[in-house]
Amino acid sequence: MKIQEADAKGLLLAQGLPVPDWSVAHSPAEARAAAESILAGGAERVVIKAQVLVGGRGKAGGVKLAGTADEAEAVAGSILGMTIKGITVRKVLVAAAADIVKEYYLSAVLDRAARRILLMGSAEGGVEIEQVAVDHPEAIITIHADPLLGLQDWQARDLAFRMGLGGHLKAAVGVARGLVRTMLANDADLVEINPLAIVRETTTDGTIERLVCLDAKVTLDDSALPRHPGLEALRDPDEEDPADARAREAGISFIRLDGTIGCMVNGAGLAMTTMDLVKRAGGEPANFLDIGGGAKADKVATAMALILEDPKVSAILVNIFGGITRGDEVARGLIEARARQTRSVPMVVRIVGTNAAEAADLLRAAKFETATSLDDAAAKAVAASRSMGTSTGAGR
Amino acid sequence: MKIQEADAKGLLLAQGLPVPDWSVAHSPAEARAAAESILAGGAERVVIKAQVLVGGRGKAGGVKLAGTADEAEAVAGSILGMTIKGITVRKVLVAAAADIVKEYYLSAVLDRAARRILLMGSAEGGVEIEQVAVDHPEAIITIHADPLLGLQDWQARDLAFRMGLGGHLKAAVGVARGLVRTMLANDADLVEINPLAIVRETTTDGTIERLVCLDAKVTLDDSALPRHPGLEALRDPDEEDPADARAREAGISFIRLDGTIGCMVNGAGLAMTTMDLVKRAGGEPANFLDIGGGAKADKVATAMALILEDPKVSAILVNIFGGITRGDEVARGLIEARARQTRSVPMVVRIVGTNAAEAADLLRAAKFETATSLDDAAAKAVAASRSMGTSTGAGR
Amino acid sequence: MSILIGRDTRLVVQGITGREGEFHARAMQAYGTSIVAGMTPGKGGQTALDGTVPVFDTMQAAVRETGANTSCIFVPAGGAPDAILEAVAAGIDTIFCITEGIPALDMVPVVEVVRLTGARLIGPNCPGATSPGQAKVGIIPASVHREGNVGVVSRSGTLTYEAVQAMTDAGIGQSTCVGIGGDPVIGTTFLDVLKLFAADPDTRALVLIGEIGGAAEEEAAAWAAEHLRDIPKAAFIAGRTAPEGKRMGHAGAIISGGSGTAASKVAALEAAGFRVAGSPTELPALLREAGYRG
Amino acid sequence: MSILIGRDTRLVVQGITGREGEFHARAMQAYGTSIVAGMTPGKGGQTALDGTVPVFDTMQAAVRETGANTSCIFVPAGGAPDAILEAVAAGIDTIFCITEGIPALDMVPVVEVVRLTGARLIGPNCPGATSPGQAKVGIIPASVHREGNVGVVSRSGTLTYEAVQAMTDAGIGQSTCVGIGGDPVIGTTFLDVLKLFAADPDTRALVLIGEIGGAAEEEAAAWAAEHLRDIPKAAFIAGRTAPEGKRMGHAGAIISGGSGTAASKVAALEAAGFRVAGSPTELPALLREAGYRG
Repeated sequence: MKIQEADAKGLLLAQGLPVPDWSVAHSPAEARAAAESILAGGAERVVIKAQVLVGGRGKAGGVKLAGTADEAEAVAGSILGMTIKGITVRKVLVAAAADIVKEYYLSAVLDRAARRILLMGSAEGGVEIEQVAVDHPEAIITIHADPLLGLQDWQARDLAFRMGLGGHLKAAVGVARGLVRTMLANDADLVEINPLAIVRETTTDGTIERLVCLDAKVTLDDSALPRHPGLEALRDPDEEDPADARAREAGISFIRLDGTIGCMVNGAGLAMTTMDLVKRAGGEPANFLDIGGGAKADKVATAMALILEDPKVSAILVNIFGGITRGDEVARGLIEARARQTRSVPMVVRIVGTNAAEAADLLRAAKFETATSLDDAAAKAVAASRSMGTSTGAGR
Repeated sequence: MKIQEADAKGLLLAQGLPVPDWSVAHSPAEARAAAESILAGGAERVVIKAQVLVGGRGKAGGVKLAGTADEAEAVAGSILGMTIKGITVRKVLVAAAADIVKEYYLSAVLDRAARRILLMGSAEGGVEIEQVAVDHPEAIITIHADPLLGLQDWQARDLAFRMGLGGHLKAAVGVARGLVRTMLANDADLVEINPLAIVRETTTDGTIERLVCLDAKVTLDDSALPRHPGLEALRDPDEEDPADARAREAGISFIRLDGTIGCMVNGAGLAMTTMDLVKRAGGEPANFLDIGGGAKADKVATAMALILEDPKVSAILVNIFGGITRGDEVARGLIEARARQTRSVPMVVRIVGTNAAEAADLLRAAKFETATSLDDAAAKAVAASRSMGTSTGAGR
Repeated sequence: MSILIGRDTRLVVQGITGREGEFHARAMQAYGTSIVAGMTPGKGGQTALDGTVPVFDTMQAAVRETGANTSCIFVPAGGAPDAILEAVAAGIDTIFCITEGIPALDMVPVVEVVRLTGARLIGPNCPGATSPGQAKVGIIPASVHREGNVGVVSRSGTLTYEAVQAMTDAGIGQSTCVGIGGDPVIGTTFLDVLKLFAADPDTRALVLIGEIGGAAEEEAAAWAAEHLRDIPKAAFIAGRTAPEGKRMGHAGAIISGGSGTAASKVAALEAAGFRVAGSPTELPALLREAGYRG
Repeated sequence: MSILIGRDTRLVVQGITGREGEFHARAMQAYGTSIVAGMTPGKGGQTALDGTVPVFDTMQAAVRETGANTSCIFVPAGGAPDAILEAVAAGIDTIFCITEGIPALDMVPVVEVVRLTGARLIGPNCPGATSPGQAKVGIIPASVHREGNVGVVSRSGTLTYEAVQAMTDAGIGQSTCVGIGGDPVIGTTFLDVLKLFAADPDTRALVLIGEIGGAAEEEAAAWAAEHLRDIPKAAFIAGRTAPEGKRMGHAGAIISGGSGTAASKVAALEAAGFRVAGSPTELPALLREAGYRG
């Protein structure tokens, strides 16, 4: 699960990391009030950043500076409501604009291949790390936290020295350890600071330089959310498709795509394979849908409803290889779902494995079109979609 | 550092362990008030326990029951002020008397030989574990917490089953893990629950049995106290000899003994050896005193003052083998201390190792009696004590 | 012969008294797997599977009393990492963890301990393994198998069944089928399994079933290119048409940048001599084309 | 020959720019120890000991640039466990930790990591070791030593100096003197050192200096009884007159029950063929009585 920058900063702050103050504004007026307070505190300018869960908001014009409260209100007004990669901006973060001396990149990520937490740092901060990886791979410093002891101080120092942060050693060690702590405390897959920056600050004792986290990106391990009830609240309903939310609540993996053939499959690998075969047969999948293991009739009905909500869907392919999942349960769910459905779409059903015979009896009685091989099922679904496609095409 | 039962219970409670409520009373009136509140809460009797840092308080009459507030006041009055193994009781713990079904023993201790945390449990609780170890060693169940992962749940379950706590598995696992957590959170050498007890409790739903910690003993690692400022406050000034406190503040290891020859040595092993040789030469050491490494003149002066405070001391043996410690620094400290001292006691000084020659010059100029070998020094000190012993003996 | 499990397997089922554990234990026993013990804390002294299997409170007791050497874990996600560590400490050689939904970071220290002790963990979130005619551990439906000499390794669940069924239907039997699991942090990789197959005299051909995401297939292919040159090999990669940047279920199939794509996996496998199928149903024909005569 | 340190020792001093670190590094260098590097985070690029020793920010760099194989740690207690782990990770074989006051529980995972990696840690809270005429690592005063063939092992600091000085005064030299440290959790025990001495052809007699508390002396004696029968052996145990139940400094000498007493240690050592001295000054004579002719 991705969370917004402001929430990610909150998690970092809770682990004692140096994150400058921020406010979240849902309207230009709120942004103006936040800016007024920040400017009154001595800041010369404020930065206003769109809060969306997609990258590239800077390029899209979602990050802007303002020198006065008036300007902040206007800038916030221009950002709120804009669309970035299909997401409507509904809130902005307002913070004092930092006087940046130098920008760095630092992240902690679960390295699946090494089966350890990987710390990744670079003196080339503020730009996309993927681009740095392509242009200057040698500029990326990596170190694996010990799988049993966690990140050791010496590892953090080593990273800091190699990133060129030897002059801010203690602070850099604190940030590196804090990232890992944030990761472990919240079961995050990724905790990323970009930029981590040395900024100039004016205090009563004069100008000082310190290391601060200017941006933050955290993604959470969905499997661990049940044990972090507080984190579930950070899910942003503004950015979640209502269909996604329903799928999630039903325990279904669902991703809407652009094609016309709805797919209902058990198992992620088999679901992708089914999509591949639909495409191979000349069709386009309308979705990825994995009903998971041991799915019961009501889950099947929910899955069917999710597929049928998409007006583009002109045929449905059900492919179930029963292991834990019992074929007859799925068949019953399909029959029930069809009884309730308002839109008539051709359906090709293939159920093999556990209780396949019982399923076949039920499906035959209910007059479903069935298939035995997966290739055959894909071909039949594509053919059905084509015949429907003509009619719906005519209807448009 | 040992801490009182009530403080130990506080540390357990902070880690979520099941510890029944308690109060601490410094006077019979306070004990009465506590008992009144506990009896009003539905308890049939209260237990009143002397808070002293020595074992065997039960046998000594320091633990008693009371059925009424009057009785509690009287019992507290009889315990407060009593002397247990030389310690005057200045406070008591007051709690509801538990309805005990069965008592167990459970502790977590640092096992130096194995270099791991050892969990030790027994179904023979409520008695001294040392006695169980002698009478029924097979009744003691041990398991080492993993040195990298800590105590695993399966280890705690294994311990619980073998202790006969399978009927309270979840609670027993919670307590075992809690002991290790308490140990790690506070840098304790030992966390002991004796008895850990299954008690019968009456609730609105009827009678239930649950596992609770009825007593608690915690000793803390002195080396780690600097990083636990809150724990230093648990040191009980009532039970610490003022000389011990001064020694501790000066960084000196000091233990008063019954003999007549004061010893000032650098290094614990050498200090014990010096005591051994004093005894071998026919004398009795008045103390163990290790001034530590790199001792400066002022520390030497403090050590001298500690030794001279003991009226039994009739001779002093100073034995310094300079390594980090510089002999001339010690010699200067001795000269300074002698100038200030009000009581005249013969002193034999042996300084070898680093800067021994400079030390010898200083001591010669100041007319100290010196010795070169340790055996010789011990013999001279015993002889000096004997000649003094006659005179002080006559003076009594 | 076979890998991981076979006639010598003496299985203990951790969580045998749970609904899932009991259901699948029964199926394993029906297949002929020697289930010597069950383990559920607090149920020690009872029996399972109609009195045929003694249940123990601890793995230590289960191993001591029955000589179990393999375990299969059906414990819920919260307790599964602990169950793995208990199996390791009790001296179990081969541990299958079927449990899904274990938080990934919980597995980081566990796989390290497994590595340090030299035990083998398959999974978590894996369907288990079957050595047809000898033993079946996990949840792969017995009906898909046939005795033979092709080693199958896959990171998917039902896709594995599909592929194995296709082979069986075509008369091609398997030495062992292994599902390594699709979680982010797993105990045994494609490469590990290929090494085991390479050392098994009864495995005379290989089928690898991969997915988009990660580089485990590429890593395995690189090793196979060097060490498994002379053995017929076929493969299938799921997700060729999955759009970039979309997460396809918790198999963890994420495409990022140029690595982990179906194209890169197919290329690596083909370079290593695998014939890569466009559909699982093509695998039998490709094996035959590659020279397999089983 | 010698054990732990010798002519091949290439030493890196961790914390070389601190007061203690610099003072003792200078003494070690003066003794002839080859100090190839110093290490203090943030002081990388500087030099120490009058320009003779390069200082590095990390142990990795120190080892890479200088081939250091041994380290000596003078880092404060808060950072010392990390310093040990850094030395281990950098590939140092032999690590002496002089630092005192490290919380005991901090050392539990550290000694386990050291054990798992096969490195050797001496200490913490130890005075170090000297192989007279070859190298000195730590804080034992150089003046007490003399070249020879007696191996000395002790858990005390100044008591070791006393005993070694007595031997030197009597004309008996040492192969290596090792102070293992008096902390609750240490890396190397009496037994470990005896095993090293047993394998050293130039060690022809042994002196063990123990203290009350624990059972490390008894454990070492039991091994010596079997494996070191034919070598002259003498010992001294401090604390014969210490009252029970009193804690004598942080050497951790606690007497509890019947174990760890001076009497039990003396008995175990005598049973193993050690001649046990009543005073450190008697050690030379006892060695000669035991047949030592060095």
